[in-house]
Amino acid sequence: MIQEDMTVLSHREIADGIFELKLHGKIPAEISEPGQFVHVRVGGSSGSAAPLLRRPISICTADLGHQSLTLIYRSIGLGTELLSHAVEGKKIDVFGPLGHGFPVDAVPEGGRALMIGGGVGVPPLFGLSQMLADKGVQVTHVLGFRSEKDIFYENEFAELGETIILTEDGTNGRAGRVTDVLKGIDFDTAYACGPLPMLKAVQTMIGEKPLYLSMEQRMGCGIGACLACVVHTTDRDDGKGYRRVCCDGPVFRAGEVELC
Amino acid sequence: MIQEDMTVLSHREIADGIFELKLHGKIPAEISEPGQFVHVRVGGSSGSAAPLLRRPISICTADLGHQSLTLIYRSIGLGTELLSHAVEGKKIDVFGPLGHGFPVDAVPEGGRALMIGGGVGVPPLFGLSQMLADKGVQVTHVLGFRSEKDIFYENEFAELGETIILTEDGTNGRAGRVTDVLKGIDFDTAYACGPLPMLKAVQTMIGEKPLYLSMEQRMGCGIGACLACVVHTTDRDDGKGYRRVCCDGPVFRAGEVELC
Amino acid sequence: MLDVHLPGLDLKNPVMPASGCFAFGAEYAKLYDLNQLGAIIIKAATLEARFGNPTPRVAETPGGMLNAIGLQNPGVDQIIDHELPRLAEYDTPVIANIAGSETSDYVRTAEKMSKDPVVRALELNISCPNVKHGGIQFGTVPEVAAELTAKVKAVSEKPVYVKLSPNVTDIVAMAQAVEQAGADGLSMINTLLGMRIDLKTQRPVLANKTGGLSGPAIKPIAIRMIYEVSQQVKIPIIGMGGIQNADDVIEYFLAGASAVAVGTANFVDPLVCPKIINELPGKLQSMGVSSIHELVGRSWKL
Amino acid sequence: MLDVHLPGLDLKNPVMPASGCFAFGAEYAKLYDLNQLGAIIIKAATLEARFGNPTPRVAETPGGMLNAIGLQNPGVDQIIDHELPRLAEYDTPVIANIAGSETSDYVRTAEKMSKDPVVRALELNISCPNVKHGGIQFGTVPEVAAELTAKVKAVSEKPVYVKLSPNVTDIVAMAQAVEQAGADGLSMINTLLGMRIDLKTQRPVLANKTGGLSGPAIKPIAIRMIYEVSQQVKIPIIGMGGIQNADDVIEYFLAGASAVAVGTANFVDPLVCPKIINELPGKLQSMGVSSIHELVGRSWKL
Ligand SMILES: Cc1cc2nc3c(=O)[nH]c(=O)nc-3n(C[C@H](O)[C@H](O)[C@H](O)COP(=O)(O)OP(=O)(O)OC[C@H]3O[C@@H](n4cnc5c(N)ncnc54)[C@H](O)[C@@H]3O)c2cc1C
Ligand SMILES: Cc1cc2nc3c(=O)[nH]c(=O)nc-3n(C[C@H](O)[C@H](O)[C@H](O)COP(=O)(O)OP(=O)(O)OC[C@H]3O[C@@H](n4cnc5c(N)ncnc54)[C@H](O)[C@@H]3O)c2cc1C
Ligand SMILES: Cc1cc2nc3c(=O)[nH]c(=O)nc-3n(C[C@H](O)[C@H](O)[C@H](O)COP(=O)(O)O)c2cc1C
Ligand SMILES: Cc1cc2nc3c(=O)[nH]c(=O)nc-3n(C[C@H](O)[C@H](O)[C@H](O)COP(=O)(O)O)c2cc1C
Ligand code: FES
Ligand code: FES
Repeated sequence: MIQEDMTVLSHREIADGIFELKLHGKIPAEISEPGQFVHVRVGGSSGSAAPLLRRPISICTADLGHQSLTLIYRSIGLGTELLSHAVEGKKIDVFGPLGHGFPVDAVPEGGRALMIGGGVGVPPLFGLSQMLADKGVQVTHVLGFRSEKDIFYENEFAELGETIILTEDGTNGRAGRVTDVLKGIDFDTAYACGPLPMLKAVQTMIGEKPLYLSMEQRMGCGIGACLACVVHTTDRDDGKGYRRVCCDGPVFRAGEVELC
Repeated sequence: MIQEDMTVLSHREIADGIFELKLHGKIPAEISEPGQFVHVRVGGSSGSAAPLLRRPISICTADLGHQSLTLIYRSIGLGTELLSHAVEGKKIDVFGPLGHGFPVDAVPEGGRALMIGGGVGVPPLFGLSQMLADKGVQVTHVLGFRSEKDIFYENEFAELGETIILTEDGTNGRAGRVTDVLKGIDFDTAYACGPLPMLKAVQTMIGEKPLYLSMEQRMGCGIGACLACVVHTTDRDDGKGYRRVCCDGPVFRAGEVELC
Repeated sequence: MLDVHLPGLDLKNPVMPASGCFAFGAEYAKLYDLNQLGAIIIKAATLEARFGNPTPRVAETPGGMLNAIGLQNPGVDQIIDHELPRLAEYDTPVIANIAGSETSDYVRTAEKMSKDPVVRALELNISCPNVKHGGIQFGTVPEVAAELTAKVKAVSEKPVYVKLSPNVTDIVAMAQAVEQAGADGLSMINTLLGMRIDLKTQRPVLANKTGGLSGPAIKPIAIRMIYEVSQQVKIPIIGMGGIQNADDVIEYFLAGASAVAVGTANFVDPLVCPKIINELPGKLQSMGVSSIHELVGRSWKL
Repeated sequence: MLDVHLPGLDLKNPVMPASGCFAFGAEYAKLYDLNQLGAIIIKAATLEARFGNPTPRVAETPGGMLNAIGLQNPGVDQIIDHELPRLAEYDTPVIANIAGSETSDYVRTAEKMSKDPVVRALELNISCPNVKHGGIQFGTVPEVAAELTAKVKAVSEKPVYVKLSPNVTDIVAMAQAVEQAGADGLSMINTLLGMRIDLKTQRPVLANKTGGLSGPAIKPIAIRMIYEVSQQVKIPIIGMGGIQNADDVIEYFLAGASAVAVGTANFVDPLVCPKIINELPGKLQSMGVSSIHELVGRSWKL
């Protein structure tokens, strides 16, 4: 967990308003699991007051050899819009890696893993899938997007294993939502990242099998100190009664915390 | 008086912490007198809150043919430090030209003009001197700087007419202050721009002859609406009793307003 | 779509420059046609001419600015004789901000001002933090504010909007007091009392030491106050504090404002008022709203 | 050069993380040695455990942020048993922030907390705007604040610093009331009550609707209040509100603070406290100051 000014190696728009940002620095060496995130300060030129807070972005992939990591984000508001203007060679203030990611060991040797992603919930699943595929796990991806123009990394995922693309408006892949296709798929462990309604639907459908979910919450500190990002535990007898998304998560085993 | 995003044509450090910035746009065509200024918004990327206010900077020279103007400024605080990072091709939000400058016609045909400048008060005198020289006025420059490293445009001024450089620490030119050398100089009209103590001393020394002074004040609007930048008139019977530096000035005839 | 109708004010749109940030319009009239504006709130008028405070009068702060102009103005008679005739040329309503040190000053200024045909409403500035006498007191004690409001109402030929100070413990009590005293509307908020110290001189930057904080920094405070007050009063609110764009205007309406004023942002972008007015219809359309009036107080009505 | 000596607190430097922005230190201890800090003000403790408010609990604003955490904490007993022992390992003094809904809660929490040897002083949080009962009232009525202060002083074995709310008409009256009631020092300021409305949902961003505004945006208000209060009380002030760097610390000292706390800036730059502490000696040297204490109140003493 370090704070450093990382250098932009490359930055490109890979789908409509969705950017792939490769950064160079010391943070990659600290990453322990796929699904961890970094906290990015944008527009923080000296004395600039806004945006004040950092923005949490999942680590998509990390390359230890090249000391680099890749983020994929949607330009959606004040901070991400400013970030989208970053140019090659520029420095960006990054704090990370933060939180707990997806447990790679939760899939048995030679087992099957199912990855379910929606929109900008897809990026951390790519790094996860790479690692699982590397250890010989058979990976299946079910990725939902709003429309054809929002799709990214389709080929990259396909190279790792079976990849089912869905769009809500049917402009590419199957029309519909990720939950429409889960029924037929066989797997030992599932991982999901995406909007809350998707996570809820997925949790209901998956039922008993192991499922890990990556959550989002508005954050302050990103390291567990401010209690901005809490979620209730489902177990009412849990000693604390809550978890912090930033440091106890963002990935939780399904059922550990309330989805709301 | 227009507001536009001007393009940076060139930007270089010409003395210690002193920058020359050439900008391209429509504002140059609007300039009526040397000594007018522009109001520059720096770091104003979308939604950025600080610095909020614009910064007043004198127009050094304007080139109508090339639709360009030159500013010379010292990087001294939050805004000018940010400005100093502007790179060629970048856009900068400029509002101007503002205010009333130096009256070029205040020197009789074939007369002599004396220009007295201190520090970053020197730049507007250069544009003035160019125009006076163009109309055949004999120009003399007395320019004071703190130290050798702060001097700029020495040769440029020398090309236009006699130029006496002074440094407070004697590291270049004569040691001392501009007022030390005024005694011997013959002239019809004098123009001065620099720190307030210098303006006061110059006003006392010049006495009866016509003298025009460029003043500084903290500004809000820059166009006369907020009354942030007022100075008292010396004439207690003056109808208004005050002048606004931004629009009635920044150049005043010596004696019109109080120097304090 | 943008027209709003408030006591005394039939506005083609709800956007107006805030008092003290636009003088009497002459300067901005060089940049754009003032007929585009919903209304113009002119600089505070006092009974006699005032020079105001010594300079420096402004200082920048993170996301905001401090000012201590100190009610500089040529006095109500000069304004009526020399400033208002020029504004008569526009079909944009004028709201006259009035201030004073004593109740009697306020009353006489209000009386004179409200008689001028160009003036459609008064904005009673009980909250200017930059004057030594009176001023601030009127704005922080409900009973005192109510009494002043009643006296001004008694002489005014035009509706009276009372401009509230945010430097109080209970803004709702202030609002209710002036409503009961007959105010036709509220203006919220004036500036927050602040200070900046210069590290070089080691003294306050402003000659007046303290000044009024305005700009984006104070927007969350204004929004909270309007949200609270609009639920407790029946009179309309002109909202202000840090408005920079059309989104901010919509946020003010959702909080409970029925019109807005733009102050500091005029200094940042001299064309900000017409820009906002031009952006608003598109924003409303994308929200599926046919009249901006529908948005008033939606954040608590929903 | 940096050491300051206040009631109960002999500090190697005057910089401490503010309550609620540093939890109980465990998280930031992973980033740097907490021994570098002047002191640590821990998260508010209440008599019983509290979960606090629903999420979202934070929202960004221009130059600031809103929070409505709602005093989430494990309760005073858990804090004493599980959090303080870890802090005993450092030679950095701990200041315990205490809060409650009723006077009796405050008194019992203060009593327990002040007995712990790790705790060198209490910070009485009479000003948290994010709790429904009590809280805000204690912080806005001088008599009520004074009574609470006196009762807490009566049971506390350690000096008591009262943390004032800026959401009041007369901050000097509040400060004088708690000084007379026996407060050993003041903390200024807590957050300003604010709100942000989400244009998409058309409702307040925070689940709690209103929240406390902190960060650079509020610095001018804090500076003004400390400037006013420090001239009217004899007890020292821990200053806070928007501090981001060593220059800000010096501005607080010039205004009248004798120590400072850094809140929101920890989220912006997790290493901000040690960075400020390292920058301060150079700044003081360049000002020709041999002890930071010399700067206290210089803006009005000069
Ligand atoms: C653990 C985690 C991982 C994430 N990973 C990614 C990713 O890989 N790619 C991606 O595109 N987005 C990701 N997000 C969402 C991303 O953080 C938000 O889109 C971003 O913060 C929006 O900032 P903004 O300034 O553009 O928007 P604004 O709406 O202007 O932001 C205002 C404030 O709200 C916060 N905020 C807004 N939306 C969210 C959100 N969805 N979650 C948390 N805070 C929010 C911002 O951080 C900021 O403080 C992730 C969020 C979390 C919590
Ligand atoms: C009419 C006029 C013409 C000027 N021309 C030049 C020029 O050609 N070259 C040059 O280097 N400087 C010039 N200045 C001074 C220049 O405006 C300031 O140096 C600059 O505003 C400092 O901004 P900052 O953000 O770097 O400093 P900060 O100290 O961070 O500024 C804080 C605030 O104070 C204001 N301020 C600070 N110093 C001054 C000052 N001296 N005058 C007015 N406002 C100030 C800033 O505008 C800003 O609002 C001129 C000033 C005026 C009024
Ligand atoms: C330079 C300046 C002068 C002001 N003068 C007045 C005034 O004369 N009367 C008044 O009621 N308010 C005055 N105000 C307050 C504004 O009208 C407005 O209420 C406040 O600035 C908040 O809006 P803003 O953040 O958009 O500036 C002044 C504000 C500024 C910045
Ligand atoms: C997330 C957050 C939680 C806070 N919790 C507390 C608290 O528990 N008790 C308290 O007295 N103040 C609390 N505060 C207020 C801070 O201690 C501080 O007074 C205020 O934020 C101003 O300082 P800043 O601008 O540096 O943040 C909290 C502030 C924030 C941002
Ligand atoms: S963001 Fe601060 S505890 Fe999670
Ligand atoms: S800066 Fe506004 S009147 Fe001069």
